[in-house]
Amino acid sequence: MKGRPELYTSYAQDMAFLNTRPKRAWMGALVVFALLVPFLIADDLLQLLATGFVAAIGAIGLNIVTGYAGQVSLGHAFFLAIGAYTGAALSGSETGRVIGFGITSLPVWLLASGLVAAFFGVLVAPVAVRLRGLYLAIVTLGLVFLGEHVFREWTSLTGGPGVGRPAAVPELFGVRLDRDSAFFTAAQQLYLVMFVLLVIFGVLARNLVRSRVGRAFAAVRDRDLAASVIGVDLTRYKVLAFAVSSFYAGVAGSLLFVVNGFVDPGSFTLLLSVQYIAMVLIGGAGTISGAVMGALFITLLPRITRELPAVLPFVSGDATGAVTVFQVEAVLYGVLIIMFLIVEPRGLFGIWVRVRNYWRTWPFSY
Amino acid sequence: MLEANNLEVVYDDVMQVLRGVSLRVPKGQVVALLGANGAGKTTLMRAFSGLLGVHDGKVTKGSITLDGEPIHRLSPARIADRGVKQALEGRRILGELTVEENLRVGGHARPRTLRANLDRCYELFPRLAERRRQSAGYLSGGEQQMLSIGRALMSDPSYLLLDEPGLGLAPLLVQQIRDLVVKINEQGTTVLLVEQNAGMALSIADHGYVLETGKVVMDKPAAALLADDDIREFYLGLGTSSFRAVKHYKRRKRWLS
Amino acid sequence: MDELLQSLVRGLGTGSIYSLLALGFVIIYKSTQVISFAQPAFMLAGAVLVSYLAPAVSFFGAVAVAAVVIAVLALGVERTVLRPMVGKPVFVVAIITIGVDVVVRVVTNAFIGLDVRQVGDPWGLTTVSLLGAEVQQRYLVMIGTTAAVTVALFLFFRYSRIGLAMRAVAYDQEVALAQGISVGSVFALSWALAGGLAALAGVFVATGAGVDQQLWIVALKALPAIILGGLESLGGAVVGGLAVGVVESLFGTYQNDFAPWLGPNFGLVAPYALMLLVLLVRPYGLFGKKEVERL
Amino acid sequence: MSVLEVTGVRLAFNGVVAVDGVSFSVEEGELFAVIGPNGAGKTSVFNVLSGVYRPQRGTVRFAGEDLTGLRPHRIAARGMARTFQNIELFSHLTVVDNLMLGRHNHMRHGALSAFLWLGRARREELANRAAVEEVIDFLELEQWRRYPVGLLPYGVQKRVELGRALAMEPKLLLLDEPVAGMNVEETEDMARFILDVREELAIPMIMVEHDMGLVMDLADRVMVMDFGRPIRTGTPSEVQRDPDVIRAYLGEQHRSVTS
Amino acid sequence: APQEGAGGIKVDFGVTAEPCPQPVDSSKGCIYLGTISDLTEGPFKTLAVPITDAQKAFWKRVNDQGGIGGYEVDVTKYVKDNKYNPQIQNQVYQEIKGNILALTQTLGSPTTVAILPDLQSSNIVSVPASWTSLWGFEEVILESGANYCIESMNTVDYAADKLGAKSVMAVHLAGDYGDDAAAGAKIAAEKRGLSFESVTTQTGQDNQAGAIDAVVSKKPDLVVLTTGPTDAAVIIGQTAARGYQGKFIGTSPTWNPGLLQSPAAPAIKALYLQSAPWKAWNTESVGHTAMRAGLSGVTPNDGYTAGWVWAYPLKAALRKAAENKDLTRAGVVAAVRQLTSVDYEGMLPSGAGNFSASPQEAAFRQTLLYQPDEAAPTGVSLVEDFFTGPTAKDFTLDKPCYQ
Ligand SMILES: Nc1ncnc2c1ncn2[C@@H]1O[C@H](COP(=O)(O)OP(=O)(O)OP(=O)(O)O)[C@@H](O)[C@H]1O
Ligand SMILES: Nc1ncnc2c1ncn2[C@@H]1O[C@H](COP(=O)(O)OP(=O)(O)OP(=O)(O)O)[C@@H](O)[C@H]1O
Ligand SMILES: CC(C)C[C@H](N)C(=O)O
Ligand SMILES: [Mg+2]
Ligand SMILES: [Mg+2]
Repeated sequence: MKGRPELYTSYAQDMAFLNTRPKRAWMGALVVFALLVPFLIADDLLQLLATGFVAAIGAIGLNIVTGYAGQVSLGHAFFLAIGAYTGAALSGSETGRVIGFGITSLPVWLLASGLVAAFFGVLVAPVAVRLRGLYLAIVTLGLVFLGEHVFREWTSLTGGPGVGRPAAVPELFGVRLDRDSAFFTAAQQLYLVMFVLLVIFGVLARNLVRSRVGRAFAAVRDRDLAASVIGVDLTRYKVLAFAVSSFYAGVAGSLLFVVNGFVDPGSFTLLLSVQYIAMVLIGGAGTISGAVMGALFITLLPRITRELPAVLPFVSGDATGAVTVFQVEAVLYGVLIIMFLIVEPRGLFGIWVRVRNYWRTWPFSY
Repeated sequence: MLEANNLEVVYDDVMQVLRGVSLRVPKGQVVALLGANGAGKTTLMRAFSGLLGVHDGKVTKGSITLDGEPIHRLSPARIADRGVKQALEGRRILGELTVEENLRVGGHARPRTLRANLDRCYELFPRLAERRRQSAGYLSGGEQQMLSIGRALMSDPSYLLLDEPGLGLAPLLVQQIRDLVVKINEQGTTVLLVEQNAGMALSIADHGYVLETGKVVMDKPAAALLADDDIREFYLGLGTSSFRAVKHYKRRKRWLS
Repeated sequence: MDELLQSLVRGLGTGSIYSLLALGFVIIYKSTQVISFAQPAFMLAGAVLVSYLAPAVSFFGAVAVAAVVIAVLALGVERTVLRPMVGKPVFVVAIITIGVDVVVRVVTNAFIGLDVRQVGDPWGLTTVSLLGAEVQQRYLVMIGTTAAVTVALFLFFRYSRIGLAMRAVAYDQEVALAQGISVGSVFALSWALAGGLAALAGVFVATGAGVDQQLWIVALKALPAIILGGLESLGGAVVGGLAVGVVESLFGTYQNDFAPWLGPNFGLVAPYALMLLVLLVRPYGLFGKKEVERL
Repeated sequence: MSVLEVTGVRLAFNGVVAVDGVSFSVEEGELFAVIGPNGAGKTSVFNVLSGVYRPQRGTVRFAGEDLTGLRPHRIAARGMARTFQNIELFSHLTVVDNLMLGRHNHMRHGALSAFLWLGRARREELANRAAVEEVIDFLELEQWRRYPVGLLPYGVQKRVELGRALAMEPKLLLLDEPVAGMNVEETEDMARFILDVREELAIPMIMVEHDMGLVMDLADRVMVMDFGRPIRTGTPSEVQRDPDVIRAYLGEQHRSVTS
Repeated sequence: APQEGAGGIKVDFGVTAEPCPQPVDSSKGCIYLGTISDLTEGPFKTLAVPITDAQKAFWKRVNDQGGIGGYEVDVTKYVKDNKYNPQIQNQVYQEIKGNILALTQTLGSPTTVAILPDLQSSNIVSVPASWTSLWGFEEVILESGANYCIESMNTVDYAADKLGAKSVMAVHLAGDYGDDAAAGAKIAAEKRGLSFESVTTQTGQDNQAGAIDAVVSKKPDLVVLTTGPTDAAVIIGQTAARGYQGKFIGTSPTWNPGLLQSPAAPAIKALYLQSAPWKAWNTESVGHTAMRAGLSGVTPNDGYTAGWVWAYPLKAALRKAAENKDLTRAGVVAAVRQLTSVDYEGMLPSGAGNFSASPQEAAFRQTLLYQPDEAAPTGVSLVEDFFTGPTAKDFTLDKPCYQ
């Protein structure tokens, strides 16, 4: 097939995961690059990236229910919390103050966290499927507030607010990933593991959304009445979307604090939910790679804004002047999000599409 | 007189849709605008009513004038104030509002004559009067179309741009719309009419334009167009006697070219 | 009985603050279908502004000026960052309002300084006797003000074309434009109104103890309120706000005796529980209309 | 045996009677048309058939089974497909995906096997993709395959909608104003496709349409409705001459144009 | 790997031969200390900013006085905002970790706990801005003054002895700050045979209904308050308005001079006392005088006092390490262990700052009480000088109180 690389000879080829040669090449290059990164940059950045990868898993989950199935959920923080505490309680050790079961094997608690969260997702879904748009959004937000209350009070699970408990203990094949080993630093290990997990969960999600199930989600999102008339069971798919999304949230939640080693029940607030929504929107709703980009962007943004004032001549590095560098950072965070969405409401993915289209039609504009 | 002069319109900064269109809608006339799907008829109407912006469209060249004054830089609200009013394609009724509220929205620019206009509307479409308190979203397709036309009339426009008013209407009603256009035209409203039912449109128009891929390809008095062979075949469908007789090869023709 | 009455009045008092906030949310929602998360920042800014102005121009003068200034600020925000987003997906716009909130709040915080600031209201914590119960004056003022604002808004929307225009804009901006409605003015008006209401609410919150950085959190109480009431209903916003206030207050007074097992301070999340229950029965809130849908 | 038997259906929305006393049946291979003034209740009949509305009275029997009150997706699963008066495509999805959605009920795999894209999921996706390509071929949609349908011209969208219904391999096809808003050429195309469906696939159809030329030309039988009630059912030529039908629906001029 | 620095002192991280960014004597090297504080949006900003300012002045004075073992100290280059959020704390900590020798401030307990394992394994000595009883048990932590737990014991003892209190209620925020104080109050109440109740509350002016109702309905003689200042003002003002006449004694974070202008001021003046770990701004002592000189022009605030006092032990540890010729991180930890007392220049009594003994022996157990006073610069004047109540005196501190 030389010279005509994009001539498909079977539907299998056409429907393959990476169906064009440039896609395969880019993806391959990206993976190789990502695997090299831990040997090139400092540990604190690696930790941040590892957190970003985990956030990306969570964002993919939110994107499934919100971006694909169109059910806007502000309840993600709640499901993240369930995952975080399932993982922490299963793998942690009993200390008299908090419960723990000492099952430290990562795959075990990871899966369990996902499943428990998915269970709660299915539990709330019947209420959720009756609602639309902002009603749904704010009701799921109610979940976050009620959850906060429970996590505040259930101190034997969470350690209580302001005290917290150790996060899940990551052990894989007998190796504690959060401790430096003979070959790698803890940050490198965590980075690699989170990256591999992201690839796995990303591919799984990608498979899901290009299947019958994913199309049904999209149909429910675009026009649910019409979807039901062509044979899509609305309730079933809405519930399923919640379940899958909360499974991802559970998985992400259990991993999210591993890098820090510490979970505070005060972490699971409206703000956290909003950050995930922002990841999905900034990345571009309804795309897996968008969710990943959005998650990395939001995770790295504070770091970027912390570096930025250094290049702005008018702010001193002083912590306590009239205008402090920290105020500038905080304002920049807001301003960057605003500017970004004004310039490209379709998100990072939209920028990518624009760039691609530009090169495709280059040098002809109209 | 409403005029487009050598008008070019581009969407999204890249898609050029109108390529130098000039068109005149003299005061007091009915002008018909024909053209295949995607020719740019709606785009031209949007240019007149100032609604291009909503669709990321821009006038890149040429101008639109109302009685000689350029208006293509004005906001839609200002243009509407001057009496140019577009009845949007595809009904676009406000489904959550009641029928009457929809009509009142249509009369936004003419609060003083609201009552009288409402009455006139209900008189034209008794069906709407029956449904006045109902959410407009529940109306049948044709009822929504009536509402859309009624809403456009609510502001006593001096230039009315009707985009496919006959879509989805029963034959009897299409006749009524036709009569309606004639009547409001007689009452002094100038009409620019886009209609797939070319026979209907030309039968009441003074003048007709044919638009193809963004260019005016024909521009004649309506009667002359009605007599034109090409128009008869491609726009009036008078070539074929029965759909059953349409041959497969004819179906295929487009993809072969 | 006294206890119940006092608890109710307190609930209605704080509830009326929530109502003012909820009205702001609903007004913006009605015209743009966006929940503006910038409301908390405007509320804080309003209170801070009054704390600066009150010594100079008296409390009432300060409130008037602050409401106007915040309205103008909100209008400015609408012009600069929201206007380019007309017609863009509402959730994207909502996230933008979060960005606005961050910026306005950080800047406002810088003006709070190290000391808790005071708004200098004339009521303090003085109480009056009402039906035999001791009730704080300021709660009565809040209830009265909210009632007046509600009536004014109601009349405005009822008798001006703007109310209907707002709904038209919210539903379909292109259609509204085609009817000669100036979408920009409608947006500007709704943001300005909402900003002014937020400022007023902020001042009321601050009459208790003063203005600190955390004052904005109160604004979140408006969320269950608007859902309870139904997103598009002004009346619903008021009722929802009052309901949230009363529920909180009653739980504060009685929960320890009747339902300690719910955990301390359950009253603070009780509005959310109430909201869930209401929506189970009425998916569009108490006064919301069912979404129109047909094939 | 009739494919579809509707008896005594009544549907009202708090006070507004949309459909009342509607009975009819559709035979194997028949093209049955429903016409009537705007708001007569034609679309409402379709909505009752496909389960969007539940009638207050009357029954719908489809292939010998009572469907009354079943939820839409269940009815779809039994082989009833339809198109919509106002295009109801999933506008962000491509033509292929829209058609694949039509095949939703021909696949069984769930989320778990979809995640892995192995075994059943993969097999089903491939097999159904092949089926979809046949529809694409049938309706000559090749060149639009990968476009999000929202970007396609109106006439093509109508065709995609027909395609989605055909992809369901229905036992009965409901067409709600298939040529509304189309120009002469597109109308001819659509007419041809409808005839092909009938001739090559032998699917019985019910069609609602205001284009009398099309209806009178294609339909085997026509039911005329007014104010929710059937006023006349018969062959096109019978119906066309009926004075009630002319008064309520066709108008005087019509006769002169079509006959 | 450790290197040989100026004057034969061993150094590793955060110590450079190059001078500090704003050196007093540019021939000296520089010791970098990190600050992680709540500087913009978090709930403790109004304390955090003066603390940070005071420490800047404190170390400036140290440099003016000749620095430490041939080095000067910089606390301005590595300052980070944690927004009182443990996750952000960890991120910014990781950012500056490689460049600092120790942390002169890490504000808040949950935030500090979030990085504690790393502090331990990296030997980074840290000064927390908070007073929980956990700190006594941590080697790398340099705490000052009585912790919340002990302070509340003293508060209860005082109320029992001087005010005749028979019933005590702890109204507190959830978390170690409030929980620690509540635990101490409970221990004291039990010991003294007083009835005790604990009520948790949350920050937010409209979130105090539960606490207010609890106080009004139970009418305890003493309320031990551990909240933020506006919360405290709401609780005191509203309970008083509803007829409550008992006493409130709040920890230092419950106070802000601005409350004296608030509507609750009359109630606060009548019902409120502040417990404090050390003496207020306007006290006459060497340390206080130096502090006021170093911070001329600021609006007095006891946040400054706290920041200044907290810095002494770290200065002592660095001095000791420099004497030991080992300014490596491990060297500083070792030096901490050798500190039997710290010279607080009169801001805390002698004997304070013992880091070489067990928590039980080393814990500082004295508290002061202040009352609102419009005439005083920070709005409070002394009512009870350093004292240790009987409960605190006998208490065995063998684990953090709140655990
Ligand atoms: N918002 C838009 N962005 C980009 N392209 C557009 C937009 N709106 C229309 N177009 C393109 O412009 C061309 C002309 O469209 P227009 O709607 O004006 O045609 P029309 O003659 O009204 O067609 P129809 O008969 O289908 O209504 C079409 O090719 C269409 O795809
Ligand atoms: N969900 C609903 N709620 C209230 N009224 C409705 C609803 N659906 C339909 N109607 C009413 O029922 C009547 C019949 O509507 P239907 O859509 O069936 O008409 P139709 O015959 O399809 O007309 P058209 O040819 O204009 O599409 C209309 O008057 C409409 O207003
Ligand atoms: C700054 C301090 C008042 C912080 C609070 N004590 C805490 O432990 O978190
Ligand atoms: Mg058009
Ligand atoms: Mg219909």
